[in-house]
Amino acid sequence: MDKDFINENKTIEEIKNTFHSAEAKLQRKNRIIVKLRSDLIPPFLSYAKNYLSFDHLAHFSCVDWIEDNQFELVYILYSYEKNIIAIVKTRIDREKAEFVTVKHLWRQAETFEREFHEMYGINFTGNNRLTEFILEDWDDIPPMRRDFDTMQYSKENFYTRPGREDAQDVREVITKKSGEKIPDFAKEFSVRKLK
Amino acid sequence: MEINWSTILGIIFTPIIAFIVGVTYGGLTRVITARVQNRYGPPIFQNLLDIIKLYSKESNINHGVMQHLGPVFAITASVTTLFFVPVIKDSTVFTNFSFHGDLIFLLYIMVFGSLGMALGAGQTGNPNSAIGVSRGLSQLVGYEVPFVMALVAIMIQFQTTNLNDLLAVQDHFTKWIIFQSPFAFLAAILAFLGMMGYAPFDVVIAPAEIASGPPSEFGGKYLGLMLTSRSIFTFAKLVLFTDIFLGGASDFITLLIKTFILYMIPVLTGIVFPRYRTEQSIRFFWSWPLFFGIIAILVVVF
Amino acid sequence: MNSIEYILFITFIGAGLTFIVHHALPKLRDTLAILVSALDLYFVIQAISEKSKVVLSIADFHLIWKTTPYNNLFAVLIAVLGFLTILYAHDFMSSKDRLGYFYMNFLFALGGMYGIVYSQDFISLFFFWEIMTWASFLLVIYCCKDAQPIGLKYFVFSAIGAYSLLIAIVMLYSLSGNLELTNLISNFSNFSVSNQLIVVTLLLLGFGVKSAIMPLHVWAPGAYFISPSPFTALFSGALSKMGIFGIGLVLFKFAAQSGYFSYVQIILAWIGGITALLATFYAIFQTDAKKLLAYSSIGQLGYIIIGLAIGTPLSIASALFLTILHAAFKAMLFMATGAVYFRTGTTDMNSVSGLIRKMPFSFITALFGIITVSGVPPLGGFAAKWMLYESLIQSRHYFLVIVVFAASTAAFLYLYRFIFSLFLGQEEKEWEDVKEAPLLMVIPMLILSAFVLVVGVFPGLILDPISQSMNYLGNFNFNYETSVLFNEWGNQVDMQTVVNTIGAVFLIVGLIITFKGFKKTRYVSTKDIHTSGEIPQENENLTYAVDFYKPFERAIAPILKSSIDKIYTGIANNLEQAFDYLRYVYTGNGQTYAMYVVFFLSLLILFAELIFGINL
Amino acid sequence: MYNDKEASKIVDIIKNFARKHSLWIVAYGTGCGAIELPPTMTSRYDAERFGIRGSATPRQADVLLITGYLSVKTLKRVIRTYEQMQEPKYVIGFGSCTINGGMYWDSYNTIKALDRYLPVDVYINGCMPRPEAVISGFIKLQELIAQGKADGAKRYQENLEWYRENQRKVIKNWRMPEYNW
Repeated sequence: MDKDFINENKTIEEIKNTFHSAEAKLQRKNRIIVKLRSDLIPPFLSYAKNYLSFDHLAHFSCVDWIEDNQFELVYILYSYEKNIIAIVKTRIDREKAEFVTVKHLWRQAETFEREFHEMYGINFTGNNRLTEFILEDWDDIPPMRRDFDTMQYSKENFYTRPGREDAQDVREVITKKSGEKIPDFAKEFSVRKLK
Repeated sequence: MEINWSTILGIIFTPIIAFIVGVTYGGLTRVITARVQNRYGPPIFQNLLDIIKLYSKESNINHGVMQHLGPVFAITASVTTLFFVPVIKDSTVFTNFSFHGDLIFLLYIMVFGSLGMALGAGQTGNPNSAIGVSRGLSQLVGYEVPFVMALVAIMIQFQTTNLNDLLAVQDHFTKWIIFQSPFAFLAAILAFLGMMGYAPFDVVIAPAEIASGPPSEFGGKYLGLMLTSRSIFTFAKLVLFTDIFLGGASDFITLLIKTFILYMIPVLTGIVFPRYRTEQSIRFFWSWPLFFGIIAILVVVF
Repeated sequence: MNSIEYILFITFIGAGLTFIVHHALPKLRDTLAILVSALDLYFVIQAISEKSKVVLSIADFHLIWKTTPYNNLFAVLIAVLGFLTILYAHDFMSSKDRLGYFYMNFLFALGGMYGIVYSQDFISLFFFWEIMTWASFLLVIYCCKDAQPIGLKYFVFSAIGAYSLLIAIVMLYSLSGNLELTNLISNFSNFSVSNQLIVVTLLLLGFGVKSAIMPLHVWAPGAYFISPSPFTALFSGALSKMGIFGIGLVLFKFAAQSGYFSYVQIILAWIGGITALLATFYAIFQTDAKKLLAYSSIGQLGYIIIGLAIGTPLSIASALFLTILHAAFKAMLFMATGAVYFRTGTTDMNSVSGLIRKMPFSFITALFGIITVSGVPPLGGFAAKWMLYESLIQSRHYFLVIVVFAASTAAFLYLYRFIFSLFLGQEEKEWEDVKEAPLLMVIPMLILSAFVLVVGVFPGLILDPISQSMNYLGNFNFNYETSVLFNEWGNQVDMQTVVNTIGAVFLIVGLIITFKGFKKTRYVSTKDIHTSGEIPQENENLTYAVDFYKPFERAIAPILKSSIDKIYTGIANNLEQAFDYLRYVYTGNGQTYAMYVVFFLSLLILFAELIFGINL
Repeated sequence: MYNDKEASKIVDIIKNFARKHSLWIVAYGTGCGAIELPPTMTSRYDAERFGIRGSATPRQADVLLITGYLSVKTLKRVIRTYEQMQEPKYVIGFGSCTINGGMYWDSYNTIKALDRYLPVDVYINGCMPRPEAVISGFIKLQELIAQGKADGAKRYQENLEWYRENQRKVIKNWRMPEYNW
């Protein structure tokens, strides 16, 4: 197996040699996962770009781990030279959501960071463009945080036309008509059950 | 003062006839376009309904005096053009003032409307209008040159600048100027494509790109007046071309047939062609039409 | 004393007095200048009926000033325009300093022009020519330090013109021993053909510089741009017409006698045509309103030169008609631009917009001006353009008429840009407090607007003096009525019918559209426009002004690849290398241009002396 | 002879006939309904038969099509577009999203009932309505116009305060020009 992933393993090896605290592992062909402490992210990304030839920030996303009281930032890098995708993950404090910008490495990071600022309320120091982006005049808590109750917000702010109180599950209606059975795993997600 | 009834009749009826014919031709264009695209298409009087609807709009806005007067300038130019073109050959009623003006006057009065319209569009302050005007005026320079070349060739050939004299020359269909001076006709008809503003030369009003360009801030009665003017102007231009190249018409049926055939040239071209960019259309007008124009003049000289 | 003496006396004394009273009595200074120009106007009109003549004998020379129909035409033009521009200058210049200097030079320029048009001998003509040139040069450099290189350019080209005039005059004197115009004209046919050609070429060169025909136009855009607006109006309206005055005189009094006249005509006509076309193209891409008008001015003078060069009665009539009209409409446009400058402090078309509601009278003036320039029917420009086209077609200048037509169609572009950028478009917050120009500035503009309107309906009013002066120039007769124009084939345009039709339709439709749904028609601001639902903020400027004719520029890019200015600079740079030692003599920025003078002079002397053996 | 009242009635009939048969739409392409319009306009369904035509700007248009869910941000622009149109003007709401929120019924940023914010003349249900449904909606609108019942603009004017209140409740930072007919 090792034979097949020479490049990947070599990269992992290099990362581990340079950043001892990094948890780097192979996920599958052409894909490695690196987990890092948040304070090591800027040097690591710089290192990945300049020495490991990860030239491209393919994606940048954020996950709200409300259970751990943390945000997870996921940088997805791609190396054209090695044909490897590196998924770099780090976690930051959810209460004091602040991180440093990486826009000096990849210009597109600026836009992602704007979005996270708006949707999660993360403040990226060094990014001076953290202004209103997609939402207009938003004054509630950032809507993509999991503690934001979108249903309740919608009920409070937007007029709901009467007639949908029963909130019928489409699947139920269809199965009732056609005589099909709902699989067990699907029942779990039914609206009625939530109630 | 002696009242000249035939003049008064002409003044009253010429614009009305022009409007009806122009509107019907406009509707016909839409039907033909629809048929070419394998559609059923709107009724033939659809444009008339559109115009009535626009006039019956209850509220209207303008951005100032020039926008208010812009469509008025346009219709003034159309109607004046019409009055100085002999609609029916040798008719006392429908010759109107054509003895009091000539081709060069017509060239200028035809621009009068565009200029007035451009001023109106300019005052709206809409950037799309200004872009449309910029394109329209640039294109105007493009197609006026071959058109003038064709006219100069004809004027020199027949030693006259008056349309009635040109009509008098073409007393038999073999003497129509389209046969006597075909290159002038070619140059003029290609310029005519640009003049009518159908595709491929419709970059001025490109609806999806610059929101219909100059008229983008016009609505209600102003737009209705513009469409009225456009209908009359279409007819006036068709009659002008018929008079110059196709020997005019001595009755209405002939006039309708000739103008319809002429009208189909830009319409059918417009259906099948996509749109030129401004500089491309200018370059087009300065290539083949200009070449035909030069040949037309050279033929006259030698 | 007769009227001409009064005119010259009053103007020059007045010029001196304004300078003297400048510090002591500033109020009196302006009044004095206006009074002088008004008296000039009175005496110019007086001189027409008086048929006055002045002869001064100094040594052997007779200095003669006399009225002829041709002179009167230009004199009235200068007087009217001089009066209106000085009236306009009263408020326009009120905040400037060194006004004594300004008015003195202004009046000197006026006096110079009166001298030029009335003089019947070459000595006084040259004398006044130099006064006019110097006065105008001093006004070009009036404004600021930036004017220095432009002034130098103007000076050098004026010097080239003046030297060619001088050499021509010297040649004429050596050939005939006389400098009176009437004598010279009658003697001219006795000269050898080559002498005739040299004299005519030199004279045309000398006068051509002032009228800025194409290879000699380099000074004009800058000089028109930098000089103060009231003077620019006079500069472009009257001063440049002195060149036309001279060219008309040279062509029909001298050149017409030579055997090569038809070649001179064709060359000059084509130079005029190319001037018109290229100047129009340059005007389209200017970003400053005054520069745009400057190029437009060059182009219009191109038409005039074509008209003169073609030499058929109709074409000369059109040229003289356009001369008068150009004085009116270019003064109107420069005055309107000046009014904008007076209120906003800039003439940059990219930064000013939407002044129509704030400066309605200036807008009307500008509108009348552009309609006249474009030659669209109801106003005066149409008659001029119509006569020019008809005469070109009838004299079988097929391709020239196309060039002229292309130029005048392309003129729509810059005219629209001019009025759109300054007066139409978005109303900006920056120019919210702009007011209409003062009354004394508005009055001259409206007088001229009324003039072009009247001339549009009744071109015959102007054609009367024109046909008289054409009879003076030669035996030119053409057919016209007060409001009807005829071409040589007998076709006509009846301006009365045209104006009636346009007016009637305009009024009827205008009234209908105004009163139909009058209550529910409302005015909205220029911020309330369709922008896909987006609401433009107060400080956002949505005017489409920068690179207004980019598509057109792309289309004609091959034509505009090299500008003439670049060619001159290229020559200058090459010369610089060749005559490197001259750098020790001439230091400073203007050295390269100054070099032309020397080069040009030596060339002329060599040319005349070596090849044709004329002893200078 | 007709008296004045009858004459004006005839004029009204002519006007309504013209309005009915000439509906220029400004399609505000929100949501997925915009994609139903090309087939509606082109060869297959050919809405031009009924005089329905696209227009480039709201100034020229008669009908405002809301083709799907409206986020609050878009709603502001839609209101602006509607107010820029010239009377008489009509609004057609497309699909269940405009009626009751549709599948976005619990979204934090989309409105759920269009008629609270703009006077809707005709709703077309479906998710999304097919071109046949769209055309039937237009025909319904034509019927209303012919009967003189399509008075959305008038309703908007009369109940402007109510509409404004609803709009202001949703649009937090209200920076709209006045609508003062």
